[in-house]
Amino acid sequence: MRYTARDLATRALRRGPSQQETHLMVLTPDFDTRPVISFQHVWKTYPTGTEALRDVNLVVPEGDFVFLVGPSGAGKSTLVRLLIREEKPTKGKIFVDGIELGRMKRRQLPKYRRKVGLVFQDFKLLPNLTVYENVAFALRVHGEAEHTIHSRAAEALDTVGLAGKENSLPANLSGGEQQRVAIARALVHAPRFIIADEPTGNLDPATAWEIMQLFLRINARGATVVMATHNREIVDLLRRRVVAIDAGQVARDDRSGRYHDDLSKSQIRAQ
Amino acid sequence: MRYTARDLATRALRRGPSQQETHLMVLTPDFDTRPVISFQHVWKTYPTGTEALRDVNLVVPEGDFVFLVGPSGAGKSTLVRLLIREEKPTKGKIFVDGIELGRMKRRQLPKYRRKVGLVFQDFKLLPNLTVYENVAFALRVHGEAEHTIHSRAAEALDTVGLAGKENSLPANLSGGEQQRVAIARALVHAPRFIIADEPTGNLDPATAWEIMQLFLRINARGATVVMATHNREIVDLLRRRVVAIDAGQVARDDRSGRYHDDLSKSQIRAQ
Amino acid sequence: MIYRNLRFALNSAWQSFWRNLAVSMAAVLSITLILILAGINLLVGHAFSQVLDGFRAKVSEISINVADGTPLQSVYDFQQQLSTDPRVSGVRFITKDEALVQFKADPNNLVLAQQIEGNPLDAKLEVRVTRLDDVAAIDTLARRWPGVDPTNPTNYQGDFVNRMLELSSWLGVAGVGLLAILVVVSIVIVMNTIRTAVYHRRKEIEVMKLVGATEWFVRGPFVIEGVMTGLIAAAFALALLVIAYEPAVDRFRSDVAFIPLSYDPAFVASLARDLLVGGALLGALGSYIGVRRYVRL
Amino acid sequence: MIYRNLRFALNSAWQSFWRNLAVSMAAVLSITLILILAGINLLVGHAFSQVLDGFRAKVSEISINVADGTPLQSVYDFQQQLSTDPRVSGVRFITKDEALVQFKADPNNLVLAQQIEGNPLDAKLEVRVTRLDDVAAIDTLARRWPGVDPTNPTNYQGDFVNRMLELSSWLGVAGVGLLAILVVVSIVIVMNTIRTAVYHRRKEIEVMKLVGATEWFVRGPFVIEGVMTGLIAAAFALALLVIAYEPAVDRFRSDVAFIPLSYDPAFVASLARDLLVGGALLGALGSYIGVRRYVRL
Ligand SMILES: Nc1ncnc2c1ncn2[C@@H]1O[C@H](COP(=O)(O)OP(=O)(O)OP(=O)(O)O)[C@@H](O)[C@H]1O
Ligand SMILES: Nc1ncnc2c1ncn2[C@@H]1O[C@H](COP(=O)(O)OP(=O)(O)OP(=O)(O)O)[C@@H](O)[C@H]1O
Ligand SMILES: [Mg+2]
Ligand SMILES: [Mg+2]
Repeated sequence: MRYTARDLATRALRRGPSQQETHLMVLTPDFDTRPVISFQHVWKTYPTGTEALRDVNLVVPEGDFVFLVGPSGAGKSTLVRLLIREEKPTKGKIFVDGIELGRMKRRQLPKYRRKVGLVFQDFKLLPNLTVYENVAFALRVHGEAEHTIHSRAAEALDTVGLAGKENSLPANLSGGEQQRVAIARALVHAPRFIIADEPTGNLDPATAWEIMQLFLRINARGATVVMATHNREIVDLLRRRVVAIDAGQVARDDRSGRYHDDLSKSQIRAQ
Repeated sequence: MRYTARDLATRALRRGPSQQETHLMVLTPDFDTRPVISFQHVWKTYPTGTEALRDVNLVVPEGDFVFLVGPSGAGKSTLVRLLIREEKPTKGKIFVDGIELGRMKRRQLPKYRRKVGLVFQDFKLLPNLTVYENVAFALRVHGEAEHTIHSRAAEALDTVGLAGKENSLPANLSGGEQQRVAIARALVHAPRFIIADEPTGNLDPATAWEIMQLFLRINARGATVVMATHNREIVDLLRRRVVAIDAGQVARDDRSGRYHDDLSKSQIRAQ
Repeated sequence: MIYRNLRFALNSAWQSFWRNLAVSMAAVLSITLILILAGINLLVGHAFSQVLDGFRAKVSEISINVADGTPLQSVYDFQQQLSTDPRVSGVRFITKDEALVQFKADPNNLVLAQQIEGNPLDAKLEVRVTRLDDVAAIDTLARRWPGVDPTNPTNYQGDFVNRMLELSSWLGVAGVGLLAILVVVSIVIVMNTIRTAVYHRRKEIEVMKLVGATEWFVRGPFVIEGVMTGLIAAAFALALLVIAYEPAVDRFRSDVAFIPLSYDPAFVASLARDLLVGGALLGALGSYIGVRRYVRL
Repeated sequence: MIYRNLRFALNSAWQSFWRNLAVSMAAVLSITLILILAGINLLVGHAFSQVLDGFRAKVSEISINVADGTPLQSVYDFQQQLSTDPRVSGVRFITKDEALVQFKADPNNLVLAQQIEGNPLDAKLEVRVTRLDDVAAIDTLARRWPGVDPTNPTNYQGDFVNRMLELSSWLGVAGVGLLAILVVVSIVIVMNTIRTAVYHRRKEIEVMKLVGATEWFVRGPFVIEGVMTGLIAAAFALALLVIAYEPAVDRFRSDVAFIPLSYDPAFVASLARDLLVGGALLGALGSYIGVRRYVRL
């Protein structure tokens, strides 16, 4: 099922807000209908021969909130890596903000990436920098002034619940704490796009839920969010757009979806 | 609430098997009452000053299956690190199999660790070895013959669903695949203890469930399993022993527990 | 903004240096040793040129023995001819009597002097030649002069001087060759040290780029760290050389008295400049080359 | 079991070498360059000792000029005295006529030879002294002999030989010093290279230990990798030196003809042995020291 920008425009109207969603709905913005991300017949084959993505088509309008779900090894992280041009597609085109990523000059790349807030599945913190410096780094590449950096980094760390750990090195943090540093770094410069790969994998449900609130709030302020996740509870609770990837293909694209479509879900439960 | 070995002996009788648990009960062994792991007033303060564990007491009988739960940064991984003597306790004693870990000679350590199967929160795969070699490594340190190594490693990889990825390097795997390699490595030598830190954090629910079945099967064959996890669904479904850690202390120890005790659970849901 | 980036680069180079102290000290040690070798090379070169200057001055004097009975006018004419020759910087005439006095004054000749009857010694012309290469030509000129003593015409040992010239030019070439090898070795080793360090930090570099850092933003700290490493190594090397320079010269002078090696404090300043500049350049170049490959996006 | 572990260590050293090719080649290159320097040192030392042997033979000959009119019997007696002296290995008498023939045969003396009337040259005794150190004593002996020509007693240049002796002993000391520095430098550099590599693999080492590997199980592959690196480097260095040895000797001989340097194929075998053993030891020691610190449990 293809998902078009027009669908989105009428989304708020069509969906009857459930009880649980009421307080979230307040934060949900009206959608601009301009598609900011679009995948056109994208294939990705790794040098090892693995076909990670096969003919993926996907349109994400500005301000959308997309969950990428799917089994381990389906190709979710690959899709994310293409989106930030860590990898180039083997075939097909990817447009972000009207620019084709494959045609982007090497020199433009840093500028592009600064517009994006990234959370990686393996955190990718700088091991030689403290927690504070890791978060501040995302502001330094913007050339922000020292006092701006200081106040914004401190605020971001406070938001993810890491006030007091500023001077620790990543190696001296628990898994969940490292993940929260990665999230703080992605959010600190208020990016227009947030691309998060499994941001709650190492968090307990309560912390995970708090972090999700944060993503929703930033989305409400207009940022587009693409998030790969295995957290069934959160996906099922939020009822946002769900794109299911399976064996490198888009298997499902629901406007207000669940983690499993109803058929497969019952199968899993029956195991 | 303290949990004693005697409690365990009567466990199978007292618990009325729910419908969901029926097929699992078949695998549950009778418990030996000998305590194989015991923490006695254990404190751990890191050089940075963080008090990660404070006066932890814990007894695990042979063949038990223990979930360690608790918020991010509570001290679960620290407890695991003490158990494999990656760290030494600041105060208190830890006995495993009748040996006090603090008194163990440096030369005995490799032998001790070979009895244990370990899954780390950050995988800790050897980046220069292929998937197959990573799993085989756990057998090589035992000095197994090449053909034994080959057949057992292949079998373990097949079990976690990675047949076909034998010759990939860890860097070329998805997050969930890396986690499964770590699990295969921990299980391949059929260890007497399995200590797993967040083994399903990067897995989709279906794969996570399969992996859990594997742990249960090995536990049924007599291995003692200690597993730190944030996976509420699995913990609530299996109804095994749950030890909740909070701010470095044992907050709860339920014989047939859930992820949250009933009070806090309702609080979370209400958020 | 440039100022901010520079300050950040300085800060983070400094921190990285201290946080990876094991690797940093390894690099410092390697570069120190190489710079010590280079410094020794410079010092020996300097001493060699000092000594060679003295040697040239000595060997570029020849004395022409005048046959007994040569008319004095003929000797003066020849002396005149030599002193107007552009290759000659000075000529001195020593009479038979003066020569005898000189001979008797030499304690080596004590026994012989008593046996001498009359004056068997020749008068001689002592000629100072400007360029060592021209000594042979002057010698030939002297041997063609009719007034020369045929049995013992000059004290010029053509063979010996020619050999010295051959050898010293070969030693010069070999010295330059050795210096070139040393320079290549040091650059390669510094590059390797830093490339190894960078290779193992390539993940970090990758992360920086993923967060949106430009190439120079990533490179800056590495290059500055290289310069820092080079300067620290140069300082160590310099300290050791300066401490060892004077005692070594003294020792050499007392052992090999005839070579007029002298302690030259002025040279220390030029050595310091060379080593510090060399260390900084070596460090900067090494890290730039080392980091370049991984910084490409 | 030991066999299995060894095979595993070999395998994994081999794989690690190829997988970290950048780092491996960096190490190989550094060690190669150092071994080339060491090899040059050995070759030059060998050539130097060849040449020095020739030089000693030459300088340890002195000729004693016999005054005209000395009775032949006196000369024979002195010759007899010298040849029974244990310090002397041979004495030859050259008459005035023979001396004149020799003098005229030298093309340098062409012009002079025509001016000579009669025979102004001395007869001489050519003495070969066994040990260079004894030449001075023989010279003194000769100067005390009444039959010596007082104006020009011997061709012994005491100063020159003494200086040469001083200088060559100093050069010997300096050469040993340089070799020592070179050895220290190379060990430090190899250790650093490998320690840097190991430092960055300390996480890996930690993981191996967590999985239950013993210290030697972890160390083995690193030490073997070090030996491999050293051997490969030695092979490269050896190849280059062997290729360059003969042309360099030829070139030197044509430029500096008087020094009897010769190509010595037998020396190549001993060079090969030294370099290969040296490379392997260097690699093994370097990695052992490099890895030791991190392998401790
Ligand atoms: N090596 C270390 N040095 C210093 N402090 C540490 C170190 N490792 C962990 N800590 C601190 O100790 C506390 C407990 O950490 P631990 O890793 O045990 O938490 P955890 O329960 O495993 O959390 P998570 O669920 O996020 O993995 C945290 O506050 C953490 O910052
Ligand atoms: N760098 C790489 N080189 C080669 N193959 C790769 C690489 N990265 C991923 N793959 C393969 O591509 C496929 C898709 O990987 P990807 O990381 O996109 O999965 P994923 O959906 O993110 O899985 P997970 O939920 O486990 O993180 C997998 O089969 C994986 O083995
Ligand atoms: Mg992934
Ligand atoms: Mg943990």
